[in-house]
Amino acid sequence: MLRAIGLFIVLLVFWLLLSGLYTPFLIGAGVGTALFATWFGRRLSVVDPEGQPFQLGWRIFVYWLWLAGEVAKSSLTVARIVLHPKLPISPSLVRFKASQSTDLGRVIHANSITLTPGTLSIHCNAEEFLVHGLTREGAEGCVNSAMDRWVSRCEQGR
Amino acid sequence: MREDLILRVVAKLLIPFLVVFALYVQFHGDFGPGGGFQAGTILAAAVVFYALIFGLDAARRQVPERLVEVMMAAGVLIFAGVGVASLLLGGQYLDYDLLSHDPIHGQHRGIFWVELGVAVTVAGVMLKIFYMFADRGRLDEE
Amino acid sequence: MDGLLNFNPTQALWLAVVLPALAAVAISLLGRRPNLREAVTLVTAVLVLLQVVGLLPLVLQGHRPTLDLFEVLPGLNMKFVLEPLGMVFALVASSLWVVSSIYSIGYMRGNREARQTRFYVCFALAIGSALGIAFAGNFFTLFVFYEILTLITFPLVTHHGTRKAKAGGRVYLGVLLFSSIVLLLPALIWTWALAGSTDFVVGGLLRDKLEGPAVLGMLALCAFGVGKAALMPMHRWLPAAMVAPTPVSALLHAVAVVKAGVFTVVKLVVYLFGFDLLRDSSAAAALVAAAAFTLVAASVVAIGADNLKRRLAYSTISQLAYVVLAVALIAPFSVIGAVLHLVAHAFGKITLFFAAGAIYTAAHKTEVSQLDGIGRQMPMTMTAFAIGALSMIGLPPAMGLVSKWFILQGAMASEQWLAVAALVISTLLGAAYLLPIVYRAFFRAPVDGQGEEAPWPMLIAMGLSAGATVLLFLMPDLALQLAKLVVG
Amino acid sequence: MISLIDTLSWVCLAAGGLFAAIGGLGLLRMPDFFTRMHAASLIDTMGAGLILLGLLLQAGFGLVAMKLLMLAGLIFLSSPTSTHALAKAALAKGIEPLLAKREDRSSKP
Amino acid sequence: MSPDSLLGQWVSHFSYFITVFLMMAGLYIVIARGNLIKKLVGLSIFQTSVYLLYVAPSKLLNGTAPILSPQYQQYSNPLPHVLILTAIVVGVATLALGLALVVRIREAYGSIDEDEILEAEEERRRVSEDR
Amino acid sequence: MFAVAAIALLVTLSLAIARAWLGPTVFDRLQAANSCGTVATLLLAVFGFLDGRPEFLDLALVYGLLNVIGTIAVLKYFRKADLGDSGVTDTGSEER
Amino acid sequence: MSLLDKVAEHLPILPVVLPLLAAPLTVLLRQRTLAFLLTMLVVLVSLICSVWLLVRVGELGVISYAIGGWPPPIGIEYRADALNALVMVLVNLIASLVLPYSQSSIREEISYGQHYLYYTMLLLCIAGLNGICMTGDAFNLFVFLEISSLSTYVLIALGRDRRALVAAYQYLIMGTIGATFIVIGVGFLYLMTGTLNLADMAGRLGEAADLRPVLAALAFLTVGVSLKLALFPLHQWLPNAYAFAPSPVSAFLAATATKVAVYVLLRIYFSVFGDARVFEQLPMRELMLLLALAGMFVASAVAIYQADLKRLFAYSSVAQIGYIVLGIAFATVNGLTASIVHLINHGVTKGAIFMLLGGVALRAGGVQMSDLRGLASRMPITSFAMVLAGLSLIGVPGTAGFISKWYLVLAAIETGQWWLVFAILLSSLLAVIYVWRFVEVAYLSGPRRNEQIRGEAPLGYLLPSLAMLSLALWFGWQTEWTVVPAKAAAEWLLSAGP
Ligand code: NA
Ligand code: NA
Repeated sequence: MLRAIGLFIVLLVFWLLLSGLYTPFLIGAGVGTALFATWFGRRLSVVDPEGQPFQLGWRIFVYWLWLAGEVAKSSLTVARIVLHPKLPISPSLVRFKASQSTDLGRVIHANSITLTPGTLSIHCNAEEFLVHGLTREGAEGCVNSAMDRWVSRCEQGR
Repeated sequence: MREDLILRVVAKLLIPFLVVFALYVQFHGDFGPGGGFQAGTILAAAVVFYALIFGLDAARRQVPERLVEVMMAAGVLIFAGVGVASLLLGGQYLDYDLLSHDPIHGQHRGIFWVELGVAVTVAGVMLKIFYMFADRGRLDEE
Repeated sequence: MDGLLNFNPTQALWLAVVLPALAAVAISLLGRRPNLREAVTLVTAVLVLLQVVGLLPLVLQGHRPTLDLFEVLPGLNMKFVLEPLGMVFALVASSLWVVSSIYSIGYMRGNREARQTRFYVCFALAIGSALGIAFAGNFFTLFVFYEILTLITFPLVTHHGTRKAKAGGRVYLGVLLFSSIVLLLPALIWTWALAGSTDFVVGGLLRDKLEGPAVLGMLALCAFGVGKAALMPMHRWLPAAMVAPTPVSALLHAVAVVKAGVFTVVKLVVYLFGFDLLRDSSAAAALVAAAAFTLVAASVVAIGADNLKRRLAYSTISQLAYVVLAVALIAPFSVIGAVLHLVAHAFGKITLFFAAGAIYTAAHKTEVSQLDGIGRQMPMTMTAFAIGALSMIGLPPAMGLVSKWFILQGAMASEQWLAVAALVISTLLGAAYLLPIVYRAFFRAPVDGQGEEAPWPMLIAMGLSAGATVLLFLMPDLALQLAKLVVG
Repeated sequence: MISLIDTLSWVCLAAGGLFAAIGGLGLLRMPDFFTRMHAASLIDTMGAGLILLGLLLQAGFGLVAMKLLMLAGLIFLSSPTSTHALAKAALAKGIEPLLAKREDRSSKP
Repeated sequence: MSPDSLLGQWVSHFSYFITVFLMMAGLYIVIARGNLIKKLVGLSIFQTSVYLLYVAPSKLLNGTAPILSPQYQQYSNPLPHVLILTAIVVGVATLALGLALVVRIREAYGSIDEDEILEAEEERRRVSEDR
Repeated sequence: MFAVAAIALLVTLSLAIARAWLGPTVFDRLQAANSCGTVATLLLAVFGFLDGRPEFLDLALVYGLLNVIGTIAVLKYFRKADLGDSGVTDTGSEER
Repeated sequence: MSLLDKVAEHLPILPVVLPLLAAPLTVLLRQRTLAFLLTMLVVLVSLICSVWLLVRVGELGVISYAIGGWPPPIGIEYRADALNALVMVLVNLIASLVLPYSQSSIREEISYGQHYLYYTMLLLCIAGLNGICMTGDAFNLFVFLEISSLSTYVLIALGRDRRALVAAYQYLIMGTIGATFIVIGVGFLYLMTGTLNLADMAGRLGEAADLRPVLAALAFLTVGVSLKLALFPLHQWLPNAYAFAPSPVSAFLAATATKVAVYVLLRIYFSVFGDARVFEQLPMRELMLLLALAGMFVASAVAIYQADLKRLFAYSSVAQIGYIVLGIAFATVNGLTASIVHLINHGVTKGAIFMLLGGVALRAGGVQMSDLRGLASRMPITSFAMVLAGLSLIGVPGTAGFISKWYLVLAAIETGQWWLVFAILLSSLLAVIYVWRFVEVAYLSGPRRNEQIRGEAPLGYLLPSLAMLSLALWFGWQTEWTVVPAKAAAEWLLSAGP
């Protein structure tokens, strides 16, 4: 229930940000909408810790900043490769076991890998991650990475 | 695809926002035409997204096909009904001015209902088409 | 005779056309009861004849009973007007319907033909539309009934349903529809465009509305457009239609179809163009030439034909050309001759076809070369045949002489020597293709034993038509009177 | 001050466009499906990110900025998701990734 | 003329070329491809090109639908939005219907290739004639 | 300056279309289409600024949302010829 | 103001709105009889409205109706004139005859669960067609065109034969290309004139200095509309669509869909661009003449060789469209009268033919020529009715087809084009041939009783078909309802240009 209320509030804020018009009618509509969306979400059973990861805490925002830096760095690398006349790639696959304990954590981890140019996650589950890298270095860099640690820390809400 | 965790988590995350976004477009559409269509599409997309990830049967349970059909029909009825209402009030077809004492307000009200009708219909039609497809594919497999 | 059934003249006009249609309905309903069905046919035929005859005095007195039915487009209406020429054709058609009904009963039963009900229905409708043509008060009405006649006779032509019958039917329909749709219809529409109406007018509807080569164009459209008049090259349908049962051939050749054709030509020349218009242009001469060519060419072909019906068919083509030629001469005498020849040919040719059918029914012979001595087996039939043949050639004591005499008079009067020559030559040719048959029949020894005469209804019919041919030779007054009225 | 923000924004826009174009080029140049996905990544991340940042700077603080942020959030959430789905599907359908041999030490710049 | 508007013009021309290119490409796919779905894709491209024609900033359509602008009290010309949106609706509906048909065709024929379908019909016709 | 970004995006779009054209596999095309979607989303945003019509952002959002759902739908269709599958048997490798 | 006066004011909109409103209701009702009754009611009311409207247009001239009370050219305007009111009467008339026929025929041809869908789509189609007629807005016209087209695709796909699916698909592709061309054309016009209101557009086009975009618009619109009206050689979608659709759908489409497209062409040519521009500055007349003649001859010739009667008559439709377009190419009062009259006459004739064929298909299990030997003895009424309808197709006097041909030939004679007179009439002889193929099969083949054919079609089939047929015959005699309004429409068109 608490989660539903949280969702409701988030959605209402979302509405208000979108709307920008604060007439009584539209605010009322916003409340109605948020209520409806929450109800609908519950009906579809998407209101749970996976869908509304409030447990992650503030650290996730810091992680995003860090991730942005990582993305920028690897973007430059990939751009250089694309522009290099010889196309110096060494595509590789690596398998490893990530340290996250929840599906949500694994998802954040996998998506972060994919978001970073030069690497992409193909499979991810409790047992194993399968990652494709544009270069061998990039791919191997995913094993026991700083990213892995970051996500695990966020996951535990620390 | 339910046990593809990435898709599952992303879907759970996105769906409520999709619904709000749909209704945002709907409610802000009366400052300009067209909101209803987008709203309907997005609303339908939310359900389609759900069905893609959690399966057609689950989607059908929560949003039954009969409801979808009623939505299609009801939307058109709302849309055309507004026009008829203006006819009954003695104006031209879709003459919103007559829907309220204040013409501007009347127009707002008229457009609002028309857009609502559009949204409901569009959502219904999109879902109907989706169900039809998904169903066909299923028959195909057997 | 006036008011025989206590109808006023316009109602009588209407009735004469509608009665056959009603009869057709009755016949189709009585399909399971042959006797009643045929009784209806006969009774209707007689009633229609009486209706028509009842109108005769009026026409002779100068009345022109008129019946305006309805308007399809402005100036384009369905309209009946009874004038002398139409009267002649109506009399011929309705009287021959009686005769040929009697004959048909004998023939159809004698040959155990299938689909007899359909036959009688179509037959009745054909007569109805022939009367419609006769009474047509304008080009449009004429055209409508002309087309109906084409369509309604199609099932008759293809009666047997064999491959050959279907092929014949295709040619029949092909030529007649081609000519009427591609040529006659434009003439009709053109007329309407020019005159704003299609009414037949004494002196010619188009008198002041056409000139120069357009007259020739319109005349060509009309003369060749009336495919039923069988002016070469529109004659192909006639021999093709020989696949039909003999009463049908009789109907086609004598009663309705070809008569409708030449009647139409005469009517168009008289009431659409008018003598003045044609006389002022060279168009008529061209038509004379075309008719003369058909006249001679068809006779030549007839000589070479061994199949009796085929020979008669070409004879018909030739005889029709007489009528067209006669009217194209535009001399008063020749036009009278044309009207008379219409009658003469009707009675003469129907007699010939009746005889041919009788021979087929009794002896199952179809070729001229098989007819040696048949006159001894079937004396009555062949006598009738001989009378018909004399009329065709133009020898006494048959009406053909009268009509040909008038035509020749007209040709000489207008100094159209080409026409005179054609008439003379074709008369000789006519003798050449008809007389040998009579000779064979009576003066050669029969090939195979003896046969017997045709069924009595056929004999009665033949007797009536042959008798009429002779009678009309002896007393041509009535026909002549009507013909003179046409010329005015 | 305004011109600084403008300059920054223009730099972002230009750089974003450049990254996007490089990504597009990579889409063409890369030898197989999986390597092409990495190139596409450039469009979705740096391309989209910088362009949206550039627009954000133009928009100033306000609702338009919020929307740009939402757009960015959407792209950053959806793009890895669909990339992942595509890659997984391709592998499942038997598209073999082109892999560098162990010995092949590509010349690193 | 400022460089931005010059560039803007260039962009508008460029998008015009893209429009024509898409149009041609779409039509080509519709005509040349045997795969029924590909044809539909081509058709959609063809239609989309038309939306581009309408939205291309060549001042073909001006005026704005003020979704976000509270300053509008009276309505500006709402035409462009309506037109494109309507065309999109129509396009989507067409595509959806087309795909639905393709799905059913696949059920009926076991193929979505035009040539194979024609062949199947030809085959059936032959069989029925032999009978 | 928006125009520069717009041009760059249009160039990207052309390149992506070229890839979609070249294929060779359906996944290449899908990838290209997905990139086209992203570029189109960005284009909408940029055009909005270029033309002074920031409400294009709403369109961009819609487009972006539909892009991802569309990609997943098409993918699912190609993999299973069935959009309605609940995914219980979806282990990936056994289908062909 | 009495109630009737009030209704009279809204006549232009009612035949569009009522079916549009009823379509969703049929979905909600779902039950087939209720859906039928609702549809029937709506169609009858629409018919009454459209006839009434036609009468009012005759009295008052062009009637303008502003949607939403916004005056044109800002708002969407509906405009009733002598031409479109007439076409709308045709649409609703045909619909009101096809509907009772549907009630019995879809029971045989469409699976039970889809019956309501049939009525929904039919209503949408009617709404679309009526909308095309009434709207005075170019883009609105496109929308209605697509509403009717999309519902048509569904209706065709409801056919039982799997080939119906392919036919619907092909039609969808071709139709959408056509529609897109139309949108492009409209876009050009909008670019040129800044308005979408057709009447307004006409006025502003008159002032247009640059001709090239105008001509481009004209070209796109011509191609687009020609696709929709199946002008040879853009007709490929038509034969299969007509052949494999359920019979009431074939009948309805054959009688209305292409006809309404013809109306659109007339509208674009004469009241938007103006005949002077279309026919004097461009070789449009020659082009249309050529295509019309090619259609008349080639399609008729192809029809002759069809083994399937529905396909035969579908090709015949392509040929008949040739006549209609030929009339347009004359661009004279009589030529246009011919087109408009033929639009009506051919509509009812083909409608009757396809309705009758539905009965034949039901009883004989198909309409393959080879299966129909001796049809006349088993289905005498149907066969005879087919013959009569065939005669109308040929243009025999006493049938509707005769009147159309009359005016067409008249137009040719008037303009002194005798070769065209003969061409028109020769091509109608080709119609004789294909009609006669039916006659020979039905009447002249197989004397034995054909046990494959299970007797006369049920009354539910027969009566509406005969009603339609009697219209085709009635219009051959009574031209007050066809020629008079058609002529008025033709005169209006020629005077309506900019
Ligand atoms: Na990546
Ligand atoms: Na992406």
